[in-house]
Amino acid sequence: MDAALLLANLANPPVLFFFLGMLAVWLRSDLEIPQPVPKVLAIYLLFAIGFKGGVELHKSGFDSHVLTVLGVALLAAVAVPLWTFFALRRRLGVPNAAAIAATYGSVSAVTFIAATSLLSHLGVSFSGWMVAAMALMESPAIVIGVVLARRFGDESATSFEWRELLREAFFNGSVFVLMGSLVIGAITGESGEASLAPFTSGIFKGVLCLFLLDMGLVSARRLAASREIGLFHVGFAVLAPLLHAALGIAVARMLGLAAGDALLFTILCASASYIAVPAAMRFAIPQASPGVYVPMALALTFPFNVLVGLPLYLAVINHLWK
Amino acid sequence: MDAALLLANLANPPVLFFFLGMLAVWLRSDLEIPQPVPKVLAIYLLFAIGFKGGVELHKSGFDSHVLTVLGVALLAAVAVPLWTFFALRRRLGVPNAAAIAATYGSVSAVTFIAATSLLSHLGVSFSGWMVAAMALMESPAIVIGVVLARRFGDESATSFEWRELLREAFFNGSVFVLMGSLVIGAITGESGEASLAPFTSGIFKGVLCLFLLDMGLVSARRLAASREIGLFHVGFAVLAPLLHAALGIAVARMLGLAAGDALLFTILCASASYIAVPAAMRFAIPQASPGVYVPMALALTFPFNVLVGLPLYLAVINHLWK
Amino acid sequence: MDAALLLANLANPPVLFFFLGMLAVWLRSDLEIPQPVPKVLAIYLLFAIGFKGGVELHKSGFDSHVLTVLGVALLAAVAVPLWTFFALRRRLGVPNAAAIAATYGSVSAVTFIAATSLLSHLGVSFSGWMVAAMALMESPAIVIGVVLARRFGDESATSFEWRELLREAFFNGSVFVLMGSLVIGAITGESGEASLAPFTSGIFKGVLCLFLLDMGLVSARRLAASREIGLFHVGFAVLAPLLHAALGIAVARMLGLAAGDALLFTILCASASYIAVPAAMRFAIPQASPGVYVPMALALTFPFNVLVGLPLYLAVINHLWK
Amino acid sequence: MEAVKRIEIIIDTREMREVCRTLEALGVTGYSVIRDVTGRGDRGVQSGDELTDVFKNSLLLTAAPPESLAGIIAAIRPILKRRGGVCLVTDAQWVIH
Amino acid sequence: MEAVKRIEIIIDTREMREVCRTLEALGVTGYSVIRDVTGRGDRGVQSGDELTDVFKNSLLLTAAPPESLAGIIAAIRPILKRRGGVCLVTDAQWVIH
Amino acid sequence: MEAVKRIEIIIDTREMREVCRTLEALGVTGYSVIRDVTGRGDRGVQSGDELTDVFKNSLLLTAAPPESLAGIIAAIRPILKRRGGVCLVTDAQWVIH
Ligand SMILES: Nc1ncnc2c1ncn2[C@@H]1O[C@H](COP(=O)(O)O)[C@@H](O)[C@H]1O
Ligand SMILES: Nc1ncnc2c1ncn2[C@@H]1O[C@H](COP(=O)(O)O)[C@@H](O)[C@H]1O
Ligand SMILES: Nc1ncnc2c1ncn2[C@@H]1O[C@H](COP(=O)(O)O)[C@@H](O)[C@H]1O
Ligand code: NA
Ligand code: NA
Ligand code: NA
Repeated sequence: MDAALLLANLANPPVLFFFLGMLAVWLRSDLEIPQPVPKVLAIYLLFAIGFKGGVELHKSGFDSHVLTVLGVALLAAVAVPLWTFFALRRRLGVPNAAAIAATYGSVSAVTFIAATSLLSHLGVSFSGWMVAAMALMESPAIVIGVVLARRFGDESATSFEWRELLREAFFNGSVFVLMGSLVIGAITGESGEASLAPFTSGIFKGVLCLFLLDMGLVSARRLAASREIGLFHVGFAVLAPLLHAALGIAVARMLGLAAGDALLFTILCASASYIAVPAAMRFAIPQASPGVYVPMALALTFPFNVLVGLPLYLAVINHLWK
Repeated sequence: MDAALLLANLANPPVLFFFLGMLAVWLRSDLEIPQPVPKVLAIYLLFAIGFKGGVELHKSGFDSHVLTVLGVALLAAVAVPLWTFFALRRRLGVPNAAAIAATYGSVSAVTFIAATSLLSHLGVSFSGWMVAAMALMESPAIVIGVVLARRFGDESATSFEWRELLREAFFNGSVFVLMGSLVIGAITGESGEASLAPFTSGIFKGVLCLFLLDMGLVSARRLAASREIGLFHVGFAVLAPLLHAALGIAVARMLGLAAGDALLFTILCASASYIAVPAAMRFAIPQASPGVYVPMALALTFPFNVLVGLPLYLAVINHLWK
Repeated sequence: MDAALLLANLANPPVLFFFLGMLAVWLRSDLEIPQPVPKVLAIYLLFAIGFKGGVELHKSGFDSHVLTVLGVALLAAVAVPLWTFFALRRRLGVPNAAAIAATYGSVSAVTFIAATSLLSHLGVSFSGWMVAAMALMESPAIVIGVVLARRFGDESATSFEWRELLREAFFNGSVFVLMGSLVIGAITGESGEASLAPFTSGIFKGVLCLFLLDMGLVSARRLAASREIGLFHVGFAVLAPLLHAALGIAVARMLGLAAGDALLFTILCASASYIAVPAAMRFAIPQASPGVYVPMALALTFPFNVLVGLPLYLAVINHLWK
Repeated sequence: MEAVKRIEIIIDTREMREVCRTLEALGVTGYSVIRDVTGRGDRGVQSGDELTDVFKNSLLLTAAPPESLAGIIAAIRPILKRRGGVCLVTDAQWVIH
Repeated sequence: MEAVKRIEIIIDTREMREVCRTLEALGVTGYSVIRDVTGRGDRGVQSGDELTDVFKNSLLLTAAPPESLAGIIAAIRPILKRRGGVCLVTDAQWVIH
Repeated sequence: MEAVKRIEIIIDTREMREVCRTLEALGVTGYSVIRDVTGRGDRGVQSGDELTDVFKNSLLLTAAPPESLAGIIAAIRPILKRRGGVCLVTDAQWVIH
């Protein structure tokens, strides 16, 4: 069961292209997808997934089930950074613990998209409005991380304006595009969907392949260059997603989510942010080392989730749900 | 009627994304579509619309109706800069008046595309060969603006070669791609259309959304930064399109254009150029202030036409035509 | 027959856009497709053609016919640089002869893609696995060129590590993407094909048009700027593809290839590399002049093959095969 | 030609806006910015290949009259202290036009 | 090492071609150009985010023998006068190879 | 402020990795790289419009203590000899923070 799913995941083109990117770095190929194209591909993916999620929301509406799930997702985005911070504080110091807490409390949109791609690949249905849960879970951990850093750390060292931080947390480019596309999708509904489908759905999986090829390149490069990463960090970067996934699965079961939605909820808990969070941390907790929290999320947790985590979590869900 | 059309326009995804881009600047999000990607998106849009127009021309041929409309379009592109120059000369001085005359005499391809998108959204048909009218109206105003600046201004100050100017007016990148694609579309006809349709039609509206997101960002930024713009300029930037649209509608009525074509002809008259013209003006009339004529076209007239003008002009046309 | 095919080739949109790009340079338009977008378009094309080839290979499998053709392709990639080197050595000196040998021994993926586009345009079928032949023919000529330069030239002048060179030859970005996509296509087969088709097939021809527009620009610019190119180089750049094509057609006939595959095999022999090879030559044979071997391949042989060669070779094949 | 100080500041792309605001507040009316600069320094490698502008630098160049140098440095130094980066000063001649 | 003048010209991207032609006409055989430079100067902000190269600068750098400096400045100054931009000159050492 | 040597190396983009490795081996811990530089020199025009990084230069800038200059030049010169490119050295002041 497990092995079959693992294979099915590995035979999904986006995952294969991710692996191809990592291979390119290991074989020291000079392959690159030059900037700023990957940035625009990321905007495209957020645009497409946000828009499609908005259209789904238009169809389903905000019933009590949807609202409950969104509320619980928000709670998870508050709980994860809190426990993470207190678990790491002794060992890594307040600034790094706070930054890692924010990183793992927030979510990785690309991992979420990889999860939807796996579900489509396997023909498992899921609710488009789970994108709204993702959008809600991006920002809170940033604010919590900074509050913790100031409360328990050297307050004078974090000189910044709250206005700036809140803007960074809630209006940074990726959150903004995702949220905006979600709202536009919800406004335009089926008519918008029909006219945009070739762009937002037709070429989606192909663009995802190209983007994951780049992600494979970048994450393997970052892994090779990460000198500040020790065994403890590696352990955390692999165990934290497993733990968060276990909790996510338990909560999803209690909420009565269907298998597809359960996987999406689980991956939101288990993934770590390497886009929105680092930008905010660099600005608000400059004493924390980006050479630690970025490679943990980007070069360890992300590949782990994409290559191993997704099929594993789904196997567990399939086992429990049936 | 008016309000319904206004709402229909505002519910069209490209317009919503344009607004989202402006919102991002007002909320001080760091969202951006990094250059040079927007440049390439613009080339794509010109390529697609030119090609499709050429295919239509291949189908319809140049009958006397088409030729008449093209001839009148050319006349409009000569008349608008002439009256604009003499209206503004006293108040703004010869160089700025000439540059603004060229700006408003030429056309905005993106506004034209937004108009076709509104028509498709509403299911109103239009003739693909109107693209040829747009192509014809891009360049003449540039030449007229420069002639006026030299005739009435300080001739010694405009030292440049005519060869260079004509090349700038007729062979600048955007005119060239539009014209070239038009010709290629006309050569290849239906067979070319079939093989390119997923690219030129399928993903077109989606790319337009992304592009207008960027246009919203840039035009809101330009509005915020425009310190040389006074009330007079704002008034002109809103009233000129209204006046030119009224004239355009009158002419379209006399020509017996169908409603869709009438809107396209109207928007060609009412729109102002912020791509081809500024490049030429900077070069040929360096005494004119780009800080005036660019924000007028890009940050005032363009959003006005896209958000308010298009549904307004169409409402008037619908009213008169029925 | 010949003339009809020439016209059919010239009416194929990608070829027309290539010509449009050249025209832009001749008319001194400022049109450009700004970097790094063309680089990413090239990656897209290699990705798409590699993936589709891999899927075909998945369907057909490696039967003895396929293996024979691949083996002969490899032989051709060894034979062409050998004779080229000895033919040019006297006249151009060892380093330039070796670099040109590598250039003409390797292949141009874009020319290959243009050939598939011509075949689709004419409705002639071809085997997707010919892409594997192209992938095999990219690298050997590089190694052979360098071996010849060292064997017959000043060995001390070519100080480099073999490891680096082999990596450059076999793992450079374009070879890597092509090979990787081929393998991924072969792994995922029909299921992958279905989900990626709108990206790899739907928009393919449109992207090819845009890319060839850029190739037209670059190759015309390079032609205008090439001061080191003499009549001898021009002669070689036109006669070599004719000769190699003749040999290719003869071999294809002996192998019993179908007409479409015969054209692809022929164009692999007749085309010259301007992507993978220059990078390797610059590094491994720095005494050779990139101002010679790059314009020969990019500004002479490439346009010759695309505009004249392809229809000519196909006319001969059609004549012989029927 | 006029003697000026050529001041070059390399710093995180995300901090560049603050640097520009600081300079403008000091009355600097002319400067140029190169946005895509990678590098290596005390805070590690800035490889510029990420999706955000974290790990990317920008370079600002301004030619300023010698008497304004002290003020500029006093204003820039705290930013560099907090955010990293370098500031180099060279003597140059400005071609008056 | 050889003493040279390090000349830096920042000007509209669209004017850069003319600058290069002018330098080549003077016999300058080596220069480098950085194309995407934003900035602020007498003629306002050049933000580089537009669809055309209007509102974008380029930077040209050339190391030239001291004796050629006067000629270069004389040729460049009228362009700067007409089109704006700056030209800075620094003393530098060229590493001969 | 501290007196430093401002060293600027313009070379093929593909050679830049070797230059960086060389500098790091000499203990240089800080440098900046601008990747997209076109130019013209003894080996012709580098127009930067190709699909590979052939025909494109990069510029490296490093501020180094004066005593390390000789070592850096000795290490860089052979690369320039083999691969072309230029290296300029200017006196500068480093703003200590
Ligand atoms: N010695 C140096 N010379 C040139 N650039 C430097 C130097 N040191 C640091 N930098 C640049 O400044 C950025 C930030 O430096 P740091 O704060 O020391 O990490 C680096 O990424 C480099 O781009
Ligand atoms: N003092 C300065 N230092 C550095 N760059 C400058 C300075 N003044 C102007 N520039 C650059 O030159 C461009 C044109 O200047 P201007 O013609 O004064 O608007 C500006 O956009 C800046 O990029
Ligand atoms: N005198 C110079 N000043 C500035 N840059 C130069 C100069 N000479 C050469 N370069 C740059 O160095 C690159 C390689 O030079 P070369 O090896 O002489 O062809 C050129 O493409 C230019 O970008
Ligand atoms: Na998480
Ligand atoms: Na107009
Ligand atoms: Na060949």
